[in-house]
Amino acid sequence: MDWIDFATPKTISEAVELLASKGDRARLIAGGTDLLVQLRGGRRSVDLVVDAKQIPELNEMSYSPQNGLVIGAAVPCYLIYADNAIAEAYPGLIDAASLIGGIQIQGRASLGGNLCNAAPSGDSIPPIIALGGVAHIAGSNGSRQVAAEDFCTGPGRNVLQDGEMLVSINIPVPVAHSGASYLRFIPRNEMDIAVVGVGTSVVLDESGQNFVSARISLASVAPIPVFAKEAGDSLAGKPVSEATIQEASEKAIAAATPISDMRGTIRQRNHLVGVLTRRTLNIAVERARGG
Amino acid sequence: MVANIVLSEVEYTHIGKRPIRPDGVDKVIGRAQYGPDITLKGLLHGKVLRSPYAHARIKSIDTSQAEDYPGVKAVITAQDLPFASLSKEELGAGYQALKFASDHILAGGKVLFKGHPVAAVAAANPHVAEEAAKLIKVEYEELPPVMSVLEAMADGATLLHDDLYTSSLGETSQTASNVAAHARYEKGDVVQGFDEAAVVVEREFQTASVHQGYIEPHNGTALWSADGQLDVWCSTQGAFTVRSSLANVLRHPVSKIKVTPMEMGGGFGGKISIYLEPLAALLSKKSGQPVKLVMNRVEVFEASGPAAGSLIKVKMGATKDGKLTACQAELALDAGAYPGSPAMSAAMCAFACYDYPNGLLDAYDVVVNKPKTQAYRAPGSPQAAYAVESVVDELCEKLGIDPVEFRLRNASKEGTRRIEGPVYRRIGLVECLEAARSHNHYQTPVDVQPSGKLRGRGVASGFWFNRGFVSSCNLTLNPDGTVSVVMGSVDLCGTRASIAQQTAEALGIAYEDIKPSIADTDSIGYTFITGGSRTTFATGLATINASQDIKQRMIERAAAIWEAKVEDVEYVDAVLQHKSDSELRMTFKELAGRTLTTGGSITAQCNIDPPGEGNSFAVHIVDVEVDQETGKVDILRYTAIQDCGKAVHPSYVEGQMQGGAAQGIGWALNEEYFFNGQGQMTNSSFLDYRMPISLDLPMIDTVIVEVANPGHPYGVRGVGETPIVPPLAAIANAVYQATGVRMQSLPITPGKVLDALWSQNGS
Amino acid sequence: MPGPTHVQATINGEEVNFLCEPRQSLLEVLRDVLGMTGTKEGCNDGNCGACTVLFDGRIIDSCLVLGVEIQGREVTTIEGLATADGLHPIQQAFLENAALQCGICTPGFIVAAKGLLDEEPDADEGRIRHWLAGNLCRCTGYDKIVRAVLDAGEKMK
Amino acid sequence: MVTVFIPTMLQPITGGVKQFDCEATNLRQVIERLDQLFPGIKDKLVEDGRIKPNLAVAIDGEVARMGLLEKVGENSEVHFVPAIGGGAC
Repeated sequence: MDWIDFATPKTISEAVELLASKGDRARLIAGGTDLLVQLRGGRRSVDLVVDAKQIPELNEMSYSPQNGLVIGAAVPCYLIYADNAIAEAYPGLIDAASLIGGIQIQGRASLGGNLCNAAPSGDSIPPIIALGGVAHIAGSNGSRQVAAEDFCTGPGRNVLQDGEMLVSINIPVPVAHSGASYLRFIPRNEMDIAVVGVGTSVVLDESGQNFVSARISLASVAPIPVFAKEAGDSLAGKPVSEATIQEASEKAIAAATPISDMRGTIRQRNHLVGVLTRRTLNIAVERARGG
Repeated sequence: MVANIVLSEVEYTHIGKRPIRPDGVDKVIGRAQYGPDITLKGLLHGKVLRSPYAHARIKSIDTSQAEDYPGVKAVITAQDLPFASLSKEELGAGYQALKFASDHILAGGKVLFKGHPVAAVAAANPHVAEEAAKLIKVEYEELPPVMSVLEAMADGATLLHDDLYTSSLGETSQTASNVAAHARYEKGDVVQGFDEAAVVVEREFQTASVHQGYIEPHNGTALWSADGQLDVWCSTQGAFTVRSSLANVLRHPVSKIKVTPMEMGGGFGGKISIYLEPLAALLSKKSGQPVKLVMNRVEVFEASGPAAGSLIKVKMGATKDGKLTACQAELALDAGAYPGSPAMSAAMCAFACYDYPNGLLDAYDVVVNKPKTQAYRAPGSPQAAYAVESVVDELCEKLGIDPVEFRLRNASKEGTRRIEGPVYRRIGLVECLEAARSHNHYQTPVDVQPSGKLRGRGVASGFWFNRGFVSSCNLTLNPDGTVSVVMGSVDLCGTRASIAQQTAEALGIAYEDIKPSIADTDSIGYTFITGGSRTTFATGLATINASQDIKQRMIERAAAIWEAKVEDVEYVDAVLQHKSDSELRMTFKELAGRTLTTGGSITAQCNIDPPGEGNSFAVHIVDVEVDQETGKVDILRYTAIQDCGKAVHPSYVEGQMQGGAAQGIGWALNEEYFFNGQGQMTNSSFLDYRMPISLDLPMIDTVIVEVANPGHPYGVRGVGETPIVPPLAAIANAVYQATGVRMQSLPITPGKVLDALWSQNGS
Repeated sequence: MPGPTHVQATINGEEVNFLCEPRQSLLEVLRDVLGMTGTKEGCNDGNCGACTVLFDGRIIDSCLVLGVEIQGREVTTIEGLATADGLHPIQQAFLENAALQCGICTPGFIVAAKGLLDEEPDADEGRIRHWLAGNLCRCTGYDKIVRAVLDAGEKMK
Repeated sequence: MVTVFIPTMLQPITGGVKQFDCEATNLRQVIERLDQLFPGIKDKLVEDGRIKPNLAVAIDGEVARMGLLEKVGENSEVHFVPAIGGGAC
């Protein structure tokens, strides 16, 4: 690995200053599970690594039924799924947090890092999008908010400008009769990259028989995680049925633009989008019904 | 729950028991010294510059910037290998073999696979070495890569080597070719045999390149002293093989090379060849300091030997009542960049489980632009068994005969003549098949899954020769009555225990009183690699023989002490006693305590190349579940049955069977080298080269069938390799039963299963 | 290029001071700087678990942590499990169950198992297989490893 | 008499003869007898006074350890088989 400098700022402003001083030659590190591999493999090169773990805001994790969930960008996955209140309120997010890497990786990797890494296959991104997550960004020109679905701009690229950093991901309060789910397809049973991943969230009416709204997001079927808005919208106001779910699955397939590579073919991936959309919607519905 | 069953014929005091291995404590506390753990005063670290291309001519190499880089102590290229300065005339008949060996270590004129070493650097630390390696400028002229045996064998194919000719048992082709060798074996008349068949099945199968996947990367550390003495430390299956390979490519006398084998983090056949050792040696020679090189995982995948990919055609015919009439196969195995695929052993193994009147085998060793193939657990046999056992399954289906019953009707047994000529001695295939038939797993129907997922069961058998080869050991009787056993066999997975048990059995003393250790090449007689399922058999025999010698010397010593005749003293259950005078009696330990004052130490040694290795057979049963929506195959239940002769340490025998099965499961389902259009491997990590993880496997039940090998006093057969042979076909057969599609290409990935299901449904 | 950084941490219960370059991983620091070679390198990219250590009680891959990141923190390696009184129950269970063959993955498995059993000695086969999914073993097929962890769990209750 | 089995690929030299009986006490003599009857066959089997590296000779099912010096018994069977490399665990 090439030489790097390492800095441990204690505040956001200190971190922003450090990042701004080096432009694209600086990178924030939370778990480091992606960045160190990229640096070692020569796929990324930086001069300065800025540690996110000493900055209080980046380590915040709070949930309240009033304000929803705030997950600091450096909070490792295991802390999220170890929190019973969060696990109960956001099972769709837990689906993803508990399958990123193995237990060792989950001891370090953060959802913020997963989002910033902006891999098309990033497992936590579809559920964050499906749950209406928002990225809170700090930078030399102040802070801003970006919807999760707008955060990734290309493979390994995101909206962060030089000198900007992700502070936290905020996820709204789950409304009554809502449920979410994330599933990915991999050839092994863990420790793998999604051939396809699908995150869905649904809101049902009081009877639990009709969709009020739904959001669907897909991984590994485009250069960035896909927000399949039309697929989710197609369910709004419709009854929960095989036919409506099938229709949404087909719309999800339409939103996918996969390529063929060593992990899967276009045909296989489109097919899996359909299968996983159906499966995740069924799980989300079940969870929304309190199952 | 059925777990591990041992079907034992004979019981012994130590053999067949499950003591704690002698090297166990060091390995569970992290003290054991593996190859990469070594450190020496003034140690430098090396880095290899490798070819980014699968096939290219090297036009020039400029190392000047790397040499000038601060911290760099030495830079080498192929010009530093002795081959560069030797003429064809000087080398004579050995020219081509040395050219291949030398070029494999550091590319001369051409690079023949992505990852082929081109240069190497030694520096104060690995990061500096890596930075400097990037400063070496290499100009390449790209050539089209040849990636499959079909391409390589086609007329007008691009040639990897201008000077490679097809050798066919001494006959050599007139024109250069990518086919390095062709062998043919036959018996009877296959044409007539197929005429007599009621059912004939003919199919073609392909398997991808797969890697042994040992967790410890290749490593080598060397110190070349000013007097020409070369000391090497490395992880290898055979220190003497490393020594002779180094002597060959470095043109350095064997007597000036000492190889110390370190603990070994897995080999499976892949740690026999040298890679880094000669580079470390040359860098040390140039820098005057010790140099260590360790591959990273990408290098292990891209530049150490995978197992051969294969293209195999099989045709088999049987009568209505299920008797085989003819067996024919054509096997092409890719050797990678240099000749040496296990095509011939694949051919010899192909129909080894069957007794058939007519047979014809053609085997081809073919070079392609992949890393040079190395041995991987029963080299060639899994690929061949995948093809043959799939065809057998189809024959059974067509004939309506139970697959175990069919195999029993045609099973090889004592007296069956193999196609290459020799006749089997006592073997245990029939016993394995019978154990399979009566096993709870086979007797229990595959339960149907209510969720609608498809389930099926598959069976397959497998064979490996097992071998003897040369082993050496030195035994020393210590004054406290323990016995040190020094051997040349590297311990891959518990052979210190299995050797100690045999020595204890032979001497009649406690297992704990045997102290096994492994010596460097200066300290013990030549010993062949740990591999070929030979160590417990051959090195075990060496220690048994040496133990007899120890006993005899103890008898002589007791006779001297008692002033008795040697022939009047006997050794019974570790007690020395006079045959007629019951007063004259001494325990093993008592005599040991008196050795230093009655003439000195008692030692014995043995160097053997034993005949009598026992062939090994296995039968595996697997239940799978296939998700027809995703194409994913899950293993529900797995049972491995094998004739192990006498299992010396049943726990480690079971471990071999379970580990081999797990590797076979990986080979069957997910493992493969992906190459892009330029012949570059694209999945060279443990993330994308998907070996089974703990969640992918169930407990693997075993049945050890003990059909004693008459060639060993305790009936030991080798066990390590056969377990990887049956899983590929067993799983393919199970997938067929579940889905109705025959998977004729490995691995059986979810994508392939989906494609097959879609074409079955016509959608 | 500035010089190496001074780091102070607690390793296996003892305060340790060392110098390292920021680019050096914790794995490199343990092996090359501190001479603690019990922690093994299998892949250097977090996919084999051979370098597993406990980091403030939580298992992590030491190849994916920088040496400088352990400033002020606690690390436990395989060398820290056995005491003068003897082996840790997990180590003993690995020996008795023949749960190691070549042994290169063994330290990682034992440390990972400790991370589990310290919290959940009752972990069942499914939980153990899930917990150990990040540790590759190529020799055993995991059967005897899983049995050893079950056995150790019994002893640690 | 020792029975020698001629490999398929050498049968062109023997004019299709598949089996050959001779008197011999070791492998060197077997090959000399063969070569007397089928000139040129020795060159296919032996190089620099040794069995060729890719070849092994099985005598009564045992691979010859002593090369050309390997003893053959009165009723031995001699087969020329491919040399098999070692795999491993």
